[in-house]
Amino acid sequence: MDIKTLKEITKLMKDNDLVEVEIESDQLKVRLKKACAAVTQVVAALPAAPAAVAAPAAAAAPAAAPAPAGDDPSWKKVISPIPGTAYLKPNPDAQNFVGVGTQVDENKVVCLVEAMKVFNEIKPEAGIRGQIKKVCVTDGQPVEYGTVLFLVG
Amino acid sequence: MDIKTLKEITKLMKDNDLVEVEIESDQLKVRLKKACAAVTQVVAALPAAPAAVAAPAAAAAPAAAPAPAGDDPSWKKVISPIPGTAYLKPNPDAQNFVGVGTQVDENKVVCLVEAMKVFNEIKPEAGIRGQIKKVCVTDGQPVEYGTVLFLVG
Amino acid sequence: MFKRLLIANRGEIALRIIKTCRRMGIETCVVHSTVDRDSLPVKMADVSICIGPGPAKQSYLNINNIIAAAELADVDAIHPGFGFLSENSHFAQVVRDCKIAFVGPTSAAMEALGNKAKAKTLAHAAGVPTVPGSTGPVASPEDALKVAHEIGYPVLIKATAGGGGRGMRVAHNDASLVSGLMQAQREAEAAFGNADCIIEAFVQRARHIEIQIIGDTHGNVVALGDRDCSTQRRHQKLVEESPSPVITPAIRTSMMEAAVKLAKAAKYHNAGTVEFIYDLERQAYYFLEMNTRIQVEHPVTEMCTDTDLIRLQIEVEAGAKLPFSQADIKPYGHAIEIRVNAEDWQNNFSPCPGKIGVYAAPSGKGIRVDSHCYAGYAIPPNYDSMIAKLIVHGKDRADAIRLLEQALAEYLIEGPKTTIGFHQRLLKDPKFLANQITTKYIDEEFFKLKPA
Amino acid sequence: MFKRLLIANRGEIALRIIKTCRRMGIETCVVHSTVDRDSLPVKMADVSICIGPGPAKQSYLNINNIIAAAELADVDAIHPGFGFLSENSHFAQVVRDCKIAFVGPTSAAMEALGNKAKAKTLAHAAGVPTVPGSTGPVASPEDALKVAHEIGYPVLIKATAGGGGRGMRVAHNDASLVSGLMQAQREAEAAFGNADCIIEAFVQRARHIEIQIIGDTHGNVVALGDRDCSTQRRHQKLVEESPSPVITPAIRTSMMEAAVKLAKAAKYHNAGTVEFIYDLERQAYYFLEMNTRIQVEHPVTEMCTDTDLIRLQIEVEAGAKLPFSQADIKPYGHAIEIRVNAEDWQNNFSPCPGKIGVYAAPSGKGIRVDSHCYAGYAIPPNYDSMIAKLIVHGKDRADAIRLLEQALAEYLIEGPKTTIGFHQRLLKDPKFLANQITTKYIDEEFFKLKPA
Repeated sequence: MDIKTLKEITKLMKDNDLVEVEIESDQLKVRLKKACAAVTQVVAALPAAPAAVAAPAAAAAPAAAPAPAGDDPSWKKVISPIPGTAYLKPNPDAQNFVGVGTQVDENKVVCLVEAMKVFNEIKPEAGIRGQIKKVCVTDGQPVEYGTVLFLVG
Repeated sequence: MDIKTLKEITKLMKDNDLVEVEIESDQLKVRLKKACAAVTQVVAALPAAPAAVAAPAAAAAPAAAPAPAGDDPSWKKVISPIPGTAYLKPNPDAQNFVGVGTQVDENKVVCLVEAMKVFNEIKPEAGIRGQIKKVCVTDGQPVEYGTVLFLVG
Repeated sequence: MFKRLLIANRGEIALRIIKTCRRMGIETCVVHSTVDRDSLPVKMADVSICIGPGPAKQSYLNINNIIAAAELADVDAIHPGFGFLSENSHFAQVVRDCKIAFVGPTSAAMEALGNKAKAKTLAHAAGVPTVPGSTGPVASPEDALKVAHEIGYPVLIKATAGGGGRGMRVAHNDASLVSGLMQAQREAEAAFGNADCIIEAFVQRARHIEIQIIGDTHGNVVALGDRDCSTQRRHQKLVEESPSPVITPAIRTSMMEAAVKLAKAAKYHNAGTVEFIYDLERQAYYFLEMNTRIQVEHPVTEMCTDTDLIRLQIEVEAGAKLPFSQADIKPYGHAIEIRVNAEDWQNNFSPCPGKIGVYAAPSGKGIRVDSHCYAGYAIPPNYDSMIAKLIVHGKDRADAIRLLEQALAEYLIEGPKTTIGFHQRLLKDPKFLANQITTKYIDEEFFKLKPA
Repeated sequence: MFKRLLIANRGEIALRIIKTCRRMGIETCVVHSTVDRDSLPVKMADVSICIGPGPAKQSYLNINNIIAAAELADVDAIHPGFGFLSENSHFAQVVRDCKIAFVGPTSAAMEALGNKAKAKTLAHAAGVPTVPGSTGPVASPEDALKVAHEIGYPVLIKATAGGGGRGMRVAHNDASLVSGLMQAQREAEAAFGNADCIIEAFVQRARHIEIQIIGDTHGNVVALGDRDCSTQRRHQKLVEESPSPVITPAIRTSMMEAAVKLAKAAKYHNAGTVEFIYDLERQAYYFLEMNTRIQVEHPVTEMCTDTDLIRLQIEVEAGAKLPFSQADIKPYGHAIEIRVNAEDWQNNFSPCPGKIGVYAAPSGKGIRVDSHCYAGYAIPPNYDSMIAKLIVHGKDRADAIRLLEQALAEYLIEGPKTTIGFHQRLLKDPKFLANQITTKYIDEEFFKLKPA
């Protein structure tokens, strides 16, 4: 691994708010850790729902959580613009709007987020186009502003 | 991995606020870790003398201050074992006990620290022997426990 | 009582509401922007929901997302705090239309009292003193003289079409009134195409004194004493104290009665503050405006009356009757609140957002600190610069000032510049200590004096 | 008054002393070990001097280096705080020999009262009740019976050569006393080669109640009320309150008089605490020991009497007369102090040193937090595990408990485990609430009960 690659990784960390990166291959193991880890770790150590398991919001994934290992940092995020309940299909009997591999762009409805009895059609932001690489929510899951719904690459 | 690469990595750490970098390969394992950045910076931001310039202790250099650039990290420190006033010579008209280049060991008096009218003879700790590389205090300077008096290499 | 309450606010007041809810056994849901993710209210609430990015317009003012969050969290009440949507009657209506209790007055009362001109008319009708003057434009110099003789000099000649200080002049006697009026009319005609001028009492030396009221939904309204907020900079309150050290008990009682009268006239319930301007020369008070929400300085009243205003707000909204009558309210001691802001007070109070290093707040008998800050907390640049409200309660004003001096000396904040130094200098200012300041003092005199 | 005072201590009490010195206009110099370099007292003192590495023996107990620091900083007084050298009469003497004022009693008074046996003799001579019993070893069963009939059952048979619970047995009537004495003498002879046994009243159900006193150098001594510290675990105080909820006003007055009598007999000045054991069955108190220094729980007394004990300590040491007489002391309300320690209370209270993440202490009327901790502070493993003392002051005990519950619910400490949970459970314990506990309650019963 050369300095150029390391620089790219640190830029990646900066851009994506990562505090720690660990890369391990047969030949090499690299671990990068950013300052301010203390507070971030404290936050991460908090249960996602500090109380009231019954609260619907409790299940909402904290948007700031680092992307799980295996995700390509170059993938673009499709986030929820509103708190509500995410639905992956237009009605219970229908097929999902999209799945891993579906080609999407800013005109493609990828899911619904229901809030105040209104089903909001969610489309990728302008400029995001590519294949769905990952579906990050389950059907019927409560989401908040910023919750990552899909990764597109 | 050569020094140039290491230097580049440390620059990278500095520029990107990294506190820990670990690189491991078949041939090599490198781990760089920065001091507890947050707290250290806060302390460094404090004025050396929080108040009362007249207070003799105010002038005492904080022992925890990082060694200024240029010092070889392998040099051993001779520290003051007691708060008091450091004197570099046995009496005002005399020569200094030691200077840069003087060969010292645990039997050599390097300075006096006066406390409670008692002039304590300071000798390097057992195991420290070599040449005085740096005189870190001035004659008559107040010192506290841990203040670095000399660097020996 | 409510089961779960959503707080449509952030920072210190969000935390303040959470604390009272905990005491009441009400679960809390706090909404927050992305930049407030690590804030203390988010950590302390039972549930937190992100409603948008940093800019308030897209988060704390985003009615749509807040209502969506309220539905998602299944709350039965919303507390708006102060600022943001707290005086937005449309928001209050939307909340109530969703069958969620809004902790605040009705939209109608908010509109009636939130608009300055409407409120003044209502106050006048209810017999609450407003700034005396001509009922409309004066027809002639004789008319103007008649009004001036009624209300006494100095008077203000004000072009009805003017504003922001333009088309205003002061007259101190008959001669300057007659010539001033003619000049003012000429100027107004030229500048605004409308020569109409009114005559009003000119308050040369003013104190800002306000009355805290609380009403229930059964028609009861009680005044909880006064607060003097005359230490202001560019109309921003810097210090609030209770009781006002410049008015007599009789005037205080009269102001409290006036405030209750106004609230009853508007069928007002929940917490509110009736602001008055107090004319030090005429020793008279005039209605200024009403704030239809809880205020930043409410702890001053809480300290002197042993009440929890947030609790009362929630209780009356749930339908409870006020637990006291006017006769039960006997404020005691002297309370002062100062605002510790992340501002460079020696450089025009310019905001200094940023990360707090070491943070140690004072504590002790008679000392209260309302703050959402902690060591390591980064004050975001998106919102106000308040670090904490420091409130003290002593036997009398001298005792409270002594406590405040101690508390300020103990307050340790590393990182951003703060207004602690300003307050320390203020507490040594002879005019502040002797209650000789007016609302213009900080702007016009304080910084010209050499510190003692 | 002193110009500059050196604090030979660390942590919360060092900060507490700095705060009072600031109020008094006295400069402070704090000594510290290398591990306390980033501590709040070091940041807040005017001058700080490092006196040695982490282990207390080489720093906070290093008399030589502390005196050297005092000379270097040119101080005219030393406050020892509590713990460390605070009850070391040799240290007090060295300080005074250096012409530096020692904020505490004379070495002679410290020695007379610091030694348990000497203190008991002195108390007895001064007419202060001590645990009743035989004046020496009992010669015969008849002697033992006579003593027992005088003091009443139950009695304790105690081998004079025994200790630590060995060679002790309880007798509840004549028969068990006679047989018990014989057995005890036989066992003592076998175990220690000395059959001597004494007979003492056995206090089955005890409360620990202490009297705070303060004396000046002019012979005046005043008692500042009592503190009940019966909630203990392995003789460590967990909760302290004032006034004691189990004694009558008459007994309290009698205890206060006894404490003053003892202090005067020892020519004691400065702050001190006279500890008594209170026998719930006999409704009588007995002198236990005296602490010749300020105590951890002194804020409890400060809250009820509106005093600053650290200030009084410094003032009397500077030669001032006490600013009040016994008649002026009228404690009011009810205060409770609990200790928030970095300990895993569910795992034998094992210490949990380490770094504090988020830290937000409660604040409000009647709430006081004495703490040196802050977010980001790493509690070093070298010293005690105290994070904070949380003190509340309410109208009465119920009010204080309510305040304490609120304050505990608001206390946010991330990082080390704390004893907050223990106190929350204690505040729900029916026996604690009903004042039915003894000093053995936590050790013997509390943890066997299911939490409510």
